[in-house]
Formats: sequence, C-alpha cells, structure tokens
Amino acid sequence: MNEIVAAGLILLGSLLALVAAVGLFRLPEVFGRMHAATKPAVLGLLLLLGGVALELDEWSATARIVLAGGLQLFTAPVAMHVVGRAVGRVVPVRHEDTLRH
Amino acid sequence: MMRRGALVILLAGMWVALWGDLALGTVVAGLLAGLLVVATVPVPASDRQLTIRPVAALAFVATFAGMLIASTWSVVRLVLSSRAGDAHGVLIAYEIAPEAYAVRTLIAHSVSLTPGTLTVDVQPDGRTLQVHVMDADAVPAARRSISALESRAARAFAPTLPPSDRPSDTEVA
Amino acid sequence: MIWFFVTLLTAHVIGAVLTAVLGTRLPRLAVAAATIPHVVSIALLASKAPQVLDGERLTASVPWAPGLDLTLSFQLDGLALMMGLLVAVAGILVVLFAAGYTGRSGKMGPMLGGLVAFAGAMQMLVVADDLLTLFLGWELTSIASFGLIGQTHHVTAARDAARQALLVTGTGGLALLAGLVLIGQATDTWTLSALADTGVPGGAAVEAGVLLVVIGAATKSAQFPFSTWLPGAMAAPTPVSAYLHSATMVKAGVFLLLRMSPVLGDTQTWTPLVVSVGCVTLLTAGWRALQADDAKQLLAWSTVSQLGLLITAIGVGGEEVLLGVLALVVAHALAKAGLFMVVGAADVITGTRDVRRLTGVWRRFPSLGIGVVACGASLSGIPLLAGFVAKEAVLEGLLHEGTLGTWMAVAVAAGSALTVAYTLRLIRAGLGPVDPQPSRRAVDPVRVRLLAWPGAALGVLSLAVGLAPGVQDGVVGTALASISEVSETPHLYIWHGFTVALGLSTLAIGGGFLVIRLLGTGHAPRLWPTPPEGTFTDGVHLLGDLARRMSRITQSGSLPIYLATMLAVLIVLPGVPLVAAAVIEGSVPGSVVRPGDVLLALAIAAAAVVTARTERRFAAIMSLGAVGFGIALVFVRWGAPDLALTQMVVETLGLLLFVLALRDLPRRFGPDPALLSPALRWILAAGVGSLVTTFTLVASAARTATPPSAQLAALAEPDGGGKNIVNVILTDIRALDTLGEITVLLVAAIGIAVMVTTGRDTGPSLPVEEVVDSDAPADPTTTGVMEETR
Amino acid sequence: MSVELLPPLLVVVPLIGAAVLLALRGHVRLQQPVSILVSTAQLVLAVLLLAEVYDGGVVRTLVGAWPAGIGISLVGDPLAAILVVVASITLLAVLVFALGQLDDAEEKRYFHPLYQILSAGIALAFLTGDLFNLFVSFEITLAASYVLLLLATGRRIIRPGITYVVINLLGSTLLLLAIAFIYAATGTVDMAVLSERVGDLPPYLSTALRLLLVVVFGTKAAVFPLFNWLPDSYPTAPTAITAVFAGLLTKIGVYALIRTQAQVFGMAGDGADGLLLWVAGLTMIVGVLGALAQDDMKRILSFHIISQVGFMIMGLALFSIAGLAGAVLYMVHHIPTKTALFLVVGLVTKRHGTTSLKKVDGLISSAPVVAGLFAVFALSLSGLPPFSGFVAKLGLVQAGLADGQGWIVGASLVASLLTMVSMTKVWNGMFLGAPTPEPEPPLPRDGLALMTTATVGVLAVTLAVSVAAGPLNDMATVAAEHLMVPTGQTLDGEVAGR
Amino acid sequence: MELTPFDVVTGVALLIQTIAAGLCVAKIASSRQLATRIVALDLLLAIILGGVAIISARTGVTAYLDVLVVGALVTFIGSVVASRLLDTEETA
Amino acid sequence: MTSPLLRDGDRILVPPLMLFALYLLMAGHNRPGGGFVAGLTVAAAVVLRAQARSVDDALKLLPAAPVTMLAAGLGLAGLVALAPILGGGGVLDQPFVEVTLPLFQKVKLTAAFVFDIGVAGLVVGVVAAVLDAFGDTGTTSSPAQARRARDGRRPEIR
Amino acid sequence: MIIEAVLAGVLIAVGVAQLLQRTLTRIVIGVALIGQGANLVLLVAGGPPAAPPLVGAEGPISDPLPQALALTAIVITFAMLGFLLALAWRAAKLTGEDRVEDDIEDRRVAHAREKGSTESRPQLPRVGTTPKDDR
Ligand code: NA
Ligand code: NA
Repeated sequence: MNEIVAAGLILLGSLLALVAAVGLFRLPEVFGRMHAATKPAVLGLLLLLGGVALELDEWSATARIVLAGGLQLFTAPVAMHVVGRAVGRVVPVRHEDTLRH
Repeated sequence: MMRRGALVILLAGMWVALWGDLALGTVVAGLLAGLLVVATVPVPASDRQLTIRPVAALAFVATFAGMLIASTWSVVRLVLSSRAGDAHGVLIAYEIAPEAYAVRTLIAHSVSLTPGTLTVDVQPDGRTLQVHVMDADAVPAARRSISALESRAARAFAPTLPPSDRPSDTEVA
Repeated sequence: MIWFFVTLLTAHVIGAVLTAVLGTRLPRLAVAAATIPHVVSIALLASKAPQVLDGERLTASVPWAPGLDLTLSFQLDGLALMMGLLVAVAGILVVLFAAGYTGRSGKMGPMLGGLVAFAGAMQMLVVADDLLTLFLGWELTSIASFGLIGQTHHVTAARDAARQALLVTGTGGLALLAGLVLIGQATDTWTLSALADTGVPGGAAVEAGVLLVVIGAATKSAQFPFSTWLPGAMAAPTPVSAYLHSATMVKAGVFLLLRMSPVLGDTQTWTPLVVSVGCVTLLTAGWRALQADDAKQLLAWSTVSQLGLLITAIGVGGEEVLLGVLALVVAHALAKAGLFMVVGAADVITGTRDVRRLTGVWRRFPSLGIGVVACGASLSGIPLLAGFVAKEAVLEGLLHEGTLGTWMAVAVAAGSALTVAYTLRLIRAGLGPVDPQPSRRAVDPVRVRLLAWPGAALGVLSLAVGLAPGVQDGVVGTALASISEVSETPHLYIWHGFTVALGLSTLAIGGGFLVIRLLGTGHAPRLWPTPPEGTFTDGVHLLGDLARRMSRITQSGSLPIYLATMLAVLIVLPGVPLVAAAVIEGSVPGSVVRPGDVLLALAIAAAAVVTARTERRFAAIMSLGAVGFGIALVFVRWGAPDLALTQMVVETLGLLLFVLALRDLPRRFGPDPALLSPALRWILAAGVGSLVTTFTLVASAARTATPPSAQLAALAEPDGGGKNIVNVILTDIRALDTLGEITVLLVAAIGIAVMVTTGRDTGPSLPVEEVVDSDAPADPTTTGVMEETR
Repeated sequence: MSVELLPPLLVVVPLIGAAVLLALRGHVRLQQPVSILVSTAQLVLAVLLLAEVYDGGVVRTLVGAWPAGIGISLVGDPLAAILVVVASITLLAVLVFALGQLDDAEEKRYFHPLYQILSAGIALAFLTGDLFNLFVSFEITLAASYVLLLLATGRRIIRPGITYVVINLLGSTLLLLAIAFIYAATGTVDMAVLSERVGDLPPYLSTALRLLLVVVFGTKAAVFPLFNWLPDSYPTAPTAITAVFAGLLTKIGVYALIRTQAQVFGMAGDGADGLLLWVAGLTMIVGVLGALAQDDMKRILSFHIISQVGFMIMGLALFSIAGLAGAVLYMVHHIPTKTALFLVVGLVTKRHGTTSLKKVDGLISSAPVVAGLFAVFALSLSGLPPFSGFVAKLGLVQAGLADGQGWIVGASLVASLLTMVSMTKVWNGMFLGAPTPEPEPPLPRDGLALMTTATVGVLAVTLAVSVAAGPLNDMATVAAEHLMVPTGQTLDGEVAGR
Repeated sequence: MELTPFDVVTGVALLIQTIAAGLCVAKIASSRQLATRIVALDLLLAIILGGVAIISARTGVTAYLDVLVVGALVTFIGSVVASRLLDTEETA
Repeated sequence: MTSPLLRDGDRILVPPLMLFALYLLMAGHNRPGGGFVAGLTVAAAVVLRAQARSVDDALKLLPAAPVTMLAAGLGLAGLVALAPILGGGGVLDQPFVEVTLPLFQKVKLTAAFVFDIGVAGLVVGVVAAVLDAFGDTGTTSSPAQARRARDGRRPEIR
Repeated sequence: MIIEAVLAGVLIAVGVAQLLQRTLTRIVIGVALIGQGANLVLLVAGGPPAAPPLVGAEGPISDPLPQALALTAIVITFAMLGFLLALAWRAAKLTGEDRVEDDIEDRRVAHAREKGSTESRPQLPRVGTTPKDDR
C-alpha cells in the first residue's frame, strides 16, 4: 500500500515537473514562465519527496527529506523573485495603469 | 536573547534531523552546534519581530497548502490549454497593511506560490510588493486573495500590539 | 710524472689569467706574464728531453669519469716533445711581436691572455695520450681561437670570421669525437700509445671512424673542402695569425694525422682519403694564393697549400716520408710565422697589406727584408734553407713509395712551383725602389724594432737549420720513432747528391719563376669558379633562413594550431593502432543498457552540444551548468554520493566564477576568426571523442586484476576510523593527494586574486623586464603590416 | 630520524613553509629568511636521501602506513634522489637570485609562498610512486608556475599565459584520462603494481597506453611536435621564474617519460624505442633551428631547452643502461646550467632592461663578469669540454654508438654544433662590439650583487658536475640499472594483491 | 533482476523527469531572453534534485538524501548568482 | 540596493547553511560529506550573503581574512601531516582514538577530522578570496579595487 | 557503462571542438567539458555501478578509489578553470574582447629576413629606433 501511494506521488510529482517544463515553452512571457517554474515545480517536488519519504520509511531519511523540501519551498520563490526583480528593473513593462493602492 | 535561543533550538532540531538520531548525545551535540553557529555567525538585525499563534498558524498553513494546490492546478490548466500563448499578465503594486509588515517576507513568498500571482519585487519602502498577476482580467480577485493571505499570516505570526510595548514573544525571523 | 703535465698546463692557465688581469695597466708585466708559461714549457720539456731522446715514453694519467672511458692521460714522446717545443718557441716570439703590434692600444691584455690560453690548449693536445684527452685539447684550441679571432670585436668581419672558424672547426671537432669514440669502442682501448701497439681491427665502424677523424683533421688544417675559413680568419690581428695560422692550430690537423697514422695507417680508407684531400688542397690552394693581392690572404692560402702538402705525404706514409714531414712541419712553422710577422709589421708601418703597394718596404726596413727573404726562401724550398732540406727529404721519401709516391712527388713539385711563384709576388714589390712618398705614419722606432726582429730571427733560424740540418736529427728522429718503425738512425741531409728529388726541386723553382714571369705584376686568373668572399657568412645566414622558414611552420604562435597538433598526435599515435586493434581483436564489456540512462545521457549530450552551437555567451555557460548537474545525477546513479555532492557545489561555484569573470563581455559571441575550419575542428573532435570512448571500453574489457576496493572496504573502518570509504581515502589513505589538491586550490585562489586586483591596466609601472623586443607591434592589428611586407 | 620520513618531508616541509610565508605576506623582510630556510631544509633533506640511496638503495615510504598498492607510496630511488638534490640546489640558488631581482611590487609578497609550493610540487613529482599522485604533483607545479608566470602581469603577458595554461590544462586532462584507462585496465594507479600488470594486458592496449603517456608527458617535456607552446610562454616570465621553468619544469616531463617508459612499461619490443628515437632526433634539431631563427637572448635559450630535451629523450630511447645513465647525467648537467643561463639573462636585464640582441652590445667590455659567466654556461650547454655539457653529451654519444645508432649520434652532434652556432650569435650580437650605454635614467642596481652571487654559485655547481663527472656517472648508472628493472620487482614482493 | 511495480512506475517517473530536463535544456538553448534561461536552469536543477530523490527511493540508499539537501541549497544560490547577470542586460 | 526579500532569505538561510556545513564536516568520515563539501557549503553561505548584501558583509562571516584562511587551512593540514612524527609515526599517518564520553558513548577522534577542518577552511578562503577580488556588483569595481581607488595604491589581497 | 563511455566521448568531442577556437569563453567551456568527460571516464573505470561505498552497505559496493580520484580531479579542474577565467577576465579588461591572438614575437621572427651581418634584422617598419650600425 505504502509503495503504491509512494509510486503514485512520485509519478504525479514528475508529471508536474513535466508540465512546468512544457510551460516554459507554452507561456509567452518570462513572468508567466516563472509562474510555471514555481508553482507546479515546487508542488511536484514536494509530492515527489513525499513519495520517496514514504518508500524509504525511515526517520532519518524523512527528516532530511523534510529539510530538503522546506528549503525548496523557501528558496524557489526567492530565486524567482530575484530573477523577476532584475527583469522588472530593466524591462519596460506596461503596468502603470494597473498600479493602484 | 530569546530570539537567539529560539534559533539555537531550531538549529538543534535541524541537527537532529540531519543525523536522524534522537539520542541524547545527538540532541546535546545539536544544541552545542546551534550555540556555536549562533555565537559565531553574524546575523543582521531586523526591524520585524514575529510571534506564533499555533491555531492561526495551522489555519495559515492549511490555507497556503490549499492555495498551492489550486495555483498548481491553474497553471497546469493554463499550460495545457490553448490560451497559453495569450497569457500576458500585468504587474501590480500591493501595499502591505501596517499590522502585516512584520510578516512581509512570508506574504511575499506565499504570494509566489498561490494562484495567478508572483512577487517580483519589494519597493524600496519595504512595504509595497510588486506582484505579477497572470490573468490581467483577474487583478481584483488577485488582490482579494493576497489580502486574505495577508490577514491570515498576520493573525498567525504578527505581533498585534504596537512595537513600543511589545512583549517578548518567540522571535524567529 | 703527473706533476710534469699538471705544471705544464697550469702554467698556461695561471699565465693566461695573470696576463689578462695585468693587461693594459701594466703592459710590461703582462708581456712577462705571457712569456713565462712558454719559458716554463721549454724548461720542462728540456728537463725531460734526455729521457725522451733516449726513446722513453713518459706517461701519466688521472681518471675523470672512468664509466665514460674518460681519463686524462698524457704522454711525452718524441712527437710531443717536438711539437711542444715548437709551440713554446713560436709562442715566445709571437708574444714579443704582439707587444709591438698592439703598442699601448689597450688590447694587449685580452690578446696576450688568449694567446697563452691557446698555447695551453695546444700543449694539452700535444701531450694527450688518450683519445678523449686529445679531443679535449682539440676543442679547447677551437674555443681559444674563437676568442682570439674575434679579438677585434668592434669589426663585424672579425666577429663573423670567428664564428665561421668555430663553425667549421666545431663541425670537425664533433666528427672527431664521433670518430674517436667509434675507434675507442671498437678496440676497447682509449690510450693512443696502446692503440699504436695494438692497431685497429677492420670493419665498418672503424672505417667510419677513420673518415670522421680525417674530417676533423681536414677542418682544423683548413683542407679541401673546408679551406675557406682560414683566409676568413685573417681578420684576426696578425700576431694571432702568426701563431694560430702558421705554427700551431692549423698544425693540429697535421699533428692528429701524424698521431693516428700508426693506429689507422693500415685501414682501407686512410691512404686514399688522406692523400686525395691533401693533394687537391695542395694544388688548388697554391693557385688561390697566387690570386691573392692581400699579403695575409696570400699567406693564408699558402698555409693551406703547404698543409695539403704535409697531409698528402702523411697519407702516403713510410719512414722516410714521415721524416721529411716532421722536418717540414718545423721548417714551415718557422718560415710562415716569420712571414706573418713581417707582413704584419709592414701593415703597421705602411698601413697596407696589398702586395702591389708594398713598394720598397723591404728595402726601407732591412730587418724586415732579411725576414721576408729568408723565410720566403725557406718556404719556397730554396737550397741552404730549412725548407729545402725538409722538402728534399719528403720528395726523396715519396719517390721510394711506389707509383703513388711518384705521382705525389710530382704533385708536390707542382705545388712547390706555385709556392715559389706566390712568394716571389710577395717579395718582389717590396724589394723595388723605395716609395718616394714616405709613409704618413710616424711609427715609434722602438716599436718597429719589436715588430721587425722576431721575423728576422725566424729567417735567420731557418737559414741556420737549413745549413746544419743535423741539429734537428735528435728531436725529429725521436719524433719519427714515436710514430713509425725506424729502421736506421734518421738523418736529415742538406745534400742528397744529384737525385731525382733534386731535379724535381729545381724544376719547381724554375717553374715558379716562369709562372711569375708570365703573370707579370698581376695576380693569377681564376681557373675555376671559386666562391666569392663571405661565402661562409652566407652559409651561416642560409642556416638562419632555413631556421626561420622552419620556425614559420612550427612556431605559428597560434594556440588553436598548437592544440590541433597535439590532438592530431593523440589521434595518430595511440588512437589509430588502438582503434584498429580493437576492431580486429578487442572486446567491449557487456552491460545492461537502460532506457533511463540513455535518455539522461542524451539530455546531457544535448546540453553539451548547446554549449557549442549557441551564439549566446550565457546560454553556453548555463548549458555547461546543465551538463555539470546532469553528470551529478549520473554520479548518483553510479553510486557515488560524495562525487555528486561535490559536483553540485562545484558547478554552482563554477557558475559564480563564470558570471563574475564574463559578465562584462558582450552577450553574444562575435564571429570567431578561427584558423581552423569548422570541418577540421569537428573531425579532430570526433577523432578524439571516439578515441576516448574506444579506449574506455577496451581498457575496461581488458581488466585482469581486481581493484583494491574490497580491501579498502575491509580496511576503512578498522584502520581509517571511518565508514565513508571515499572520505577515508581522501583524508587518510590518499591524504597526500588531498594535501596537493588544496594546495592547487590555494594557488588558484591567489592567482585569481592577483590577476583581478593587482594587475596593471596601463602597462608596467615598475621596472619590470621587457619580455620581448618592444619593436614588435604590441597591437595585433599591425600584424597586417607584416603581411604586406611578406 | 627514520629515513622513510625523508620523502614525505621533502614535500610537506615546503608546503608548511608556504603556509607560513603566506601568513607572513605583510612582512616581506621576514619572508626572505624564512623562505631561504625552507629551501635550505629541503636541500638538506634531499642530500640525506641521496646519501641513503646513491649506491643503489631505495627508500620507499608507504604514506600513512597503508599497504603498498592501497595507499600512496613515495619512492626515493637513486634517480629520484639525484634529481631532487639537483632541483633543490637549483631552487635555492634561484631563490637567492630572486631576492635580488624582485622589486618592491605588491606581487612580491606572493612570490615566496608560491615558490615553495612549486618546490614541493617538483619534489613530489620526482618522488611519487603513484600515477595519480603524479598528476596531482603536476597540477601543483603547473598551478604555481601559472601564477608565478603571471605575477608581474602586464599587457603582453596575458596571451602567452593563456597559451601556457590551456596547453598544460589539456595535457593534464589527457593525463587524467590516461590514468583512468590504466585503472580501468589494471585496477591500480600504483606504478610498482602497474609495472607488474602491464604484461598481462593485450599488447595493443599496453602499446596504446604507453603511447598515450608519451603524448601526455611529451607535451610537458616539450618534445617534437608538441613543443611549440614553450617558446611562446617561457620567455615572458620574470627571469628568475623562467630560470626555474627552464631548468626544472620540462625536466619533470622528461622524468615522467623516463619513469613510465623505461620502468613501468619497459622494453616491450613494440617499436616505442624507435619512435622515441625519432622524436629525440627531431626534437634536438627542430629545437635548435628554432633558436637560430630568434634574435632575443631569452627566446634563443628557450628554444635550446627543447633541443636539449631531445638529448634526454635520446638516452631514454636507447633503452640501455648506458643510454638511461646518459639521460640522467644529461639532466643533472642541464638543470643547473640551463637555469644559470637564464640567471645571466636576468643580469643582463637588470642592466639594460632588455635581452634583444639588437639593443645590447659590448657586454664583454661593460660587464666582463656577466660575459665570463655566459661564456662558461654557453660552452657547457654546447657540449664543449671541459664543461659538464661535454661529459653529459659524451655519455649519450657513447651509448648511442655502442647501440649502433649512428644516425641519432650524428643528429645529436649536429644539434650541439647548431647550439654552439646560436650561442655565438648571442655572443657576437650581445657581448661583442662597442658597449651600449645603459638606459637613462639607469635602472636600479640594488640586488645586483646578490644576483651575481647566486649565478656564481650555480657556476660552482656546474663546474662541480663536470669535475665530479665520474662519481655522478656512477650514480646515474646505478639509477639507470634501477630503471631497467620493473618497479614492482624492486619492492621485496610486498605489493598488494600479490 | 526482477522488476517490481514500484520500479516500473518510478522508472517511468525518471523518464518523465528526463524529458522535462531535456525541455529545460532546449529552452536554455533556444530562448533569446536571459531571464527565461535562468528560469529554465532553475527548473532544471529542481528536476535533477527530483531525480536524485527517485534514485534514492529506487535503491533504498539514504546517503543520496544529503545530496538532495546540499542541492536544494546550492541550486538556489546558483539562480541568485545567475540573475546577477540580468543587472547588466540591456534588452529583453 | 539589494532586494529586501533576498536579504531576508540570507538572514534566514545562513545559520542553517552553517550548521549544515558543520554536519557535513563531522559526518563526512562516515556519510557523504567531508571537509571539502563542508567548506563549499560555508562558501555558499558567503556567496549568498555577498549577493544579498555586500562582499564586505559576507567576509564578516569568516574568522579571518581570506588569504589568512588559505594559509591557516594549508598550515593546519600540513601540521596534521607532520604531527605523528612526534609520536614516532610517519607523515600523514592520520591516527585516531576512540574515547567514551558521557552522553555521547563512543566517539572517534581522528586526525583525519582535523585534516578535514584544514581542508574546509582553505576552501572557504578560496571562495572568499575570489569574491573579494571580483566584487559583487555589475561593472563597478570590487572592494579590493575600490580600496585601490581610495588609497591610491595597489590593493593588497585580504 | 557503454552509455557513459559514449557520453564521455561526446562531451570530450564537443569540448575539443570548442577548444580549437579563438574565443576564450569557448576555450574555457571546452576545457570544462573535457574535464567532465574525463571524470566520467574515471568513474566508469571503476567498473559497473553499485551501492555507495559506505561500510555496512548491502550488496556490492562501487569501487571507491576512482570516486576519490574523480573527486580530487573535479576540484583541481575547478581550480584551474577558475584561474583560466580570471585570465579571461583580465584579457577582456585589457583588450575589450576575449580572443586569443597569435604570438607577436613568433610572427615577427617568421617574417624577418636575414640581412647584413650576424644578427637577423627584420624588414619591419621600425618605430622609434633607427638601425644601429654594427660597430
Ligand atoms: Na647587440
Ligand atoms: Na591511518
């Protein structure tokens, strides 16, 4: 049972990674691609790690997997932000009209 | 002081997780390691202090998890749909409410992992997020969603009292 | 006995240093210091003369590098005694002459010092009893002569001449070395005296050795076809010419052949080779002497010709001939040294050496006249002089040596006719009426005396020896005994009676007068095309051109070409044979091919290809990062977590480095002005790539021994104290590697820091040395200029 | 002290010295004595090692006391010991020279640590008995030399530096590949074990491995046709650095060639000797012809290095005891002599700021001591008696003729002749003639005395090599005898896995 | 060697990951925008980490999890460093 | 000015990175890790701080100037190599002792660990030296270059 | 194993192709790729893949020695690459581009002609100096 769930999670995580990669091509803007590279990618990796943790079924392994997942959860948005910030600074984006408080 | 203590404990927890061994020796070693790191690694000061309210925190985590799944689903749909090629978003500015200032980073992160929005930058004032919204027509919805996250985060972690006579809460970030 | 030789040689070393040091500041002392070694030589030789004349051979040796058959062995036998005395006596006279020649011009120190050093080298050569000791002395004379010929180093011609001389004699020296080693190895005997007793076996090695030894001798004695360096060397100051180019250095070749004649005389190559070299030289150089107007050139060619005569005779060999040869060596040394000095004196006094313009010189300065007439007569073989006695003995001997000897006697007579002719040219103008316009040079009479009397003395000596040839009998006879079987007590005669030899001599003298009659005052016509002046310089320059042409190919200065060469060698050398063998008999390790691995490899390969194909700099860099992280995954797949860890961190920091270093460069690669076409590059790339793959597979399949991994696993914990075997290897088993590795890191870090922070952008601000010629255009764009001039 | 400590100490002591010197980087005055002390210590250790093995012994250190074949072994055999001694002497002399030559530049403070690291790398290269460790030692020497080469960075030095780095980097990577192939085939990187296992390999594979190493080490040694990087990079370094490069770095390549070809792979009758003989001949001739084409003293001398490497390869290619001994003796002669010639270059540079034959004349009048030094070293390098070069050349000539390889002897003699010709080019072009006035304003002369002293010191060494040719040749012969035996057989059968 | 269903499924997952990685490489190669390339690289590194995790699960070797933690840390730094380049980029 | 969010990331991540480095260093002898990777992890923290704030801030994470770290790292490794000689051993013997401490049971104290500390220190020094040299912002000069501009002399490497 | 061997070959081939160009960045990438390929070969040299070489691992372990060697090699290659990059940086600072030009002295010598006396005199437009007479 454990193994089936684990396999499913891993497969699902991989598929999400694939979608993220496809998103790089399908989405026309760098910001859109950043959406793809964060949300499905992070969730995909988390699912995948969950599956792996289930399969390994070991405290020390789970602890390290949690650590890795947490790091990914924390760092992925920061990384995208850093990229996005740099792009935003140098690329003229039409956003004045939507910029409201 | 308390803040440093919390950091030591967090690091000790991480230490134990890394060794994967809950033996006393490991815990003690973890505390020592945490102390060592805290004592030797300069951590720049912050003007934002956090507290933890367990129930509200759980609520925030639940909301966040739900939003992460929803956002993933929306991206998957978008990528696989025929509209993908027309997905031109807009940048909006979002000013963080004063009481949520302390949880700015958490909000910024969460925004990036929730549907249709992505934090691009923080304005130099430190209080205004620049957010990319995927669907140009859904800006008001996005604002509402950010606002919801903001209030949940603030309820979970932000000190509600004015900064001057704030009690020494558990300080993390 | 060793102290005899040590004293003999060190006297020269000390004398040379002392002379050079005293030099100009204390000229008198310098002259004394330069004379003393010769006096010491004479005294030493005289002290041992009785024993040597009694037929004793005094030897001594010091081991140097026995493993290389290198021993310093010396001997004092008749030949050594004779040559040694010749070197020393001529040395004294030359030193005195040189003192007059240089005056107080400041060149005295180096020149006299050089002469003494040279004399030392010559003495070493003369007393050598070991093939390699002989070579040692031989090469030392070459070096010393290089210094002496280049003496007037402000004159380009002198520098070039010195270089030519060294080139030619150096070639000969190396040939000699090879020849001597061949002979030594063939016989396993390295001492001359022992070789003279044992002789040499036949065989190609020894015959080749003979050829090489004769080449050596021919270069030193300026024999055909190596003659031209000697006339070139006349750029040297006259005292040097008088010493080196008459009495000593050029005689070294003759000496070598004399020394080797008992050893090599019976080989097949010896006689034909030596005789033909000598004979051709005798006649051609005689004619060249007749073409010369410069008195020194005339004397130089004369020397070449006379040495040819000697060598011809040595080639024919035989007791009587060799006796004549030895006497002629002495006679020629006296006469030729005298002539050089006289001509040099005339040069100093009148400022010219043109034989046509020396009008009345000999008459104006009778002491010069005595010298030139007496020495010239001796050289020409006019009766009553030393030269006549010697030449008669040679002719007499040759006529007793069968057909070859007879023919060679005729050749010698012909050569002598030429000698008479050019000597007459040298003497004639000077004996004419004194130039009504006195020389503008005012020469110090003391200096004139110093200049003139050594030549005159040599002339008188030539006459004395000629009148009483018996005085040489002892020395020359003993010398003969040391190189030849002696059947009866050798004796030199002033009068052999009316013999064929005398007839030939008479014919020669008459012929000489006839030739000069026909020529008038002019010089002889060119009978065969001779290389113009400076041919040898051209030769050196030709070599330079060859070198430059070769450098242009090998030294393109282009990194891509160097790399391509290296890779091409890699493909050809280990690659081609390996791939061929692998195709024929090699095997490939069997292993499971899993689709995941294939896909992963494809992805990595694709990323690699992107690095090469993209025009965007940072796309290339990021693809490189992708390759690296992909390989980290391969490491995980392969069971190497430590490697994967390291790879990931290193890749990240590598990315950092790339970004830091290249962030200011243009985003796109510009056009690459590659020297190598893309096709060529990819062919090389494919070659190297397939080589690596094949090599990996073939080597893996060939594994015969088990690696020590099992032992490592067993030892890691008990002996290394760790469970992570890789880490135990890194920190313990192969900690030395790790120590080296961190050292490399440290150096690289310092290098990067120095490169980035302390480099000078605007050229050196410190007195750093100039690396290459700063005439070279620093700006690469100016290479276009060079293209145009090509 | 146990003799087994000597080989590792020869490496570790300079490394610690480098660490100390680096820590002292702000105190240049303090660095100098420390650096001298470290180099002297290395020399003393080297001499102690040689004293132990000169008559045929071997000091073999199993580093970390791990069994042979498992850990790294350092092997102080006669060849290694001789070379380490010669290298240490040379390094010490150049260090003294450099003390005089270095100016007060900021870079100066990094010279000493890097120099000691270079020393450690050189010692390790000579001593290691492990192929991968040899790779590491190469990298140490190369890295240190890269940085030393570029310490005095100027506009024009970058390009040659790149050539040097890239070529050597490719060479190193090829060495790494070779080691990987060797490990794949034999499961060992220990030279001793390897020498016993190559025989089990299919012949084509062992030949291919051998040739791969020829290419790798041939590049380091700068043999034909892999030499062209050398004259483009060496002359650009500060003279003291070039002197070490010239004397020692290529010799490491030669050493590695000798070690692997003679001892590890041995005479296999696979034609490698014939190939190497051709390589030797072409290297000698092409190198010296290259020198003839140049008109800068430093470049002429750089091309000579190539030619002289050819002589050493000739000794190796003869694959006889006499030949190998000749090669060893030639190295012993070449290292100090070549270094010394570059020191002379430094002396000229100190006076005139250039080494172009066209710009400097008449040194014999203006600097007779320099002229005398040059004359002796040049004659020695040209193989003229009575200097060390003659003895070294004689050994090779003897060996070649004894083997019946007349043509290579002929080539070597032609090469010496051309060496002499090119030396006379320097002599005529730079030392003779009317003296060139020194530049205005005159270059600072401080340190010149120290530099001259160091050069005279090396002169004494080269003269000693000549005088002691007998014992040295005996030592070289002992070393050669060792080389003719596969490493594994000299180890008392204590090889792992046997 | 017998294949369990888990092996098959995770094998398929690895294949999918590899394809996704290939797409990222393709994007790095084809994109004209530096920012997109950085995004693609970041995603690629996440995918590789996923691959490491899957291999760990398939082999049962927990040692690879350390690689995972280190990877999560350094890949972030890689993206941050790469985005430094954007500071000087002139055009999109 | 750098991003506030990145600065927050730096503040949050650097202490765990350091702890993780410590873990890698100590676990390395028995698990994947070791001094090299530990050093690189510290270096990663240094890089992060340099990116988030400034190189000068980043260098404050280190106990000493980069080049001093280099010297200390090599010196420590070298001394560990030589230390066994004092006990009559050989160079790089890398001995270890197993001691039983309260709380920790058996603990192996290995020379290899000290050696690894040297390695780690040196690796940190390498990355720090490079960062110091190149600086942290686009085309402007590095801290070292800035020092040169300020002091009007060639800067020394820290 | 075959896959990795082929991959190593491909990496090295692509590296070589870039090494032979003049653009320094390409050369650096080439060197890096060749290094990656070499490390891969080193890994393959240890034999087929197996469990990580940790004491107590189940089943056969992979050969730890090549791993240790590869690790050392990775670090060394990284160090050298870093240095090469610093060179590239410097070259770019000096010349504004990252090209490897030909050696100037080689070209000068190659185009010089032997003329006059002992020394070779290039027939180059000589800037700043007039040919000095020989004496
Ligand atoms: Na000159
Ligand atoms: Na140990």
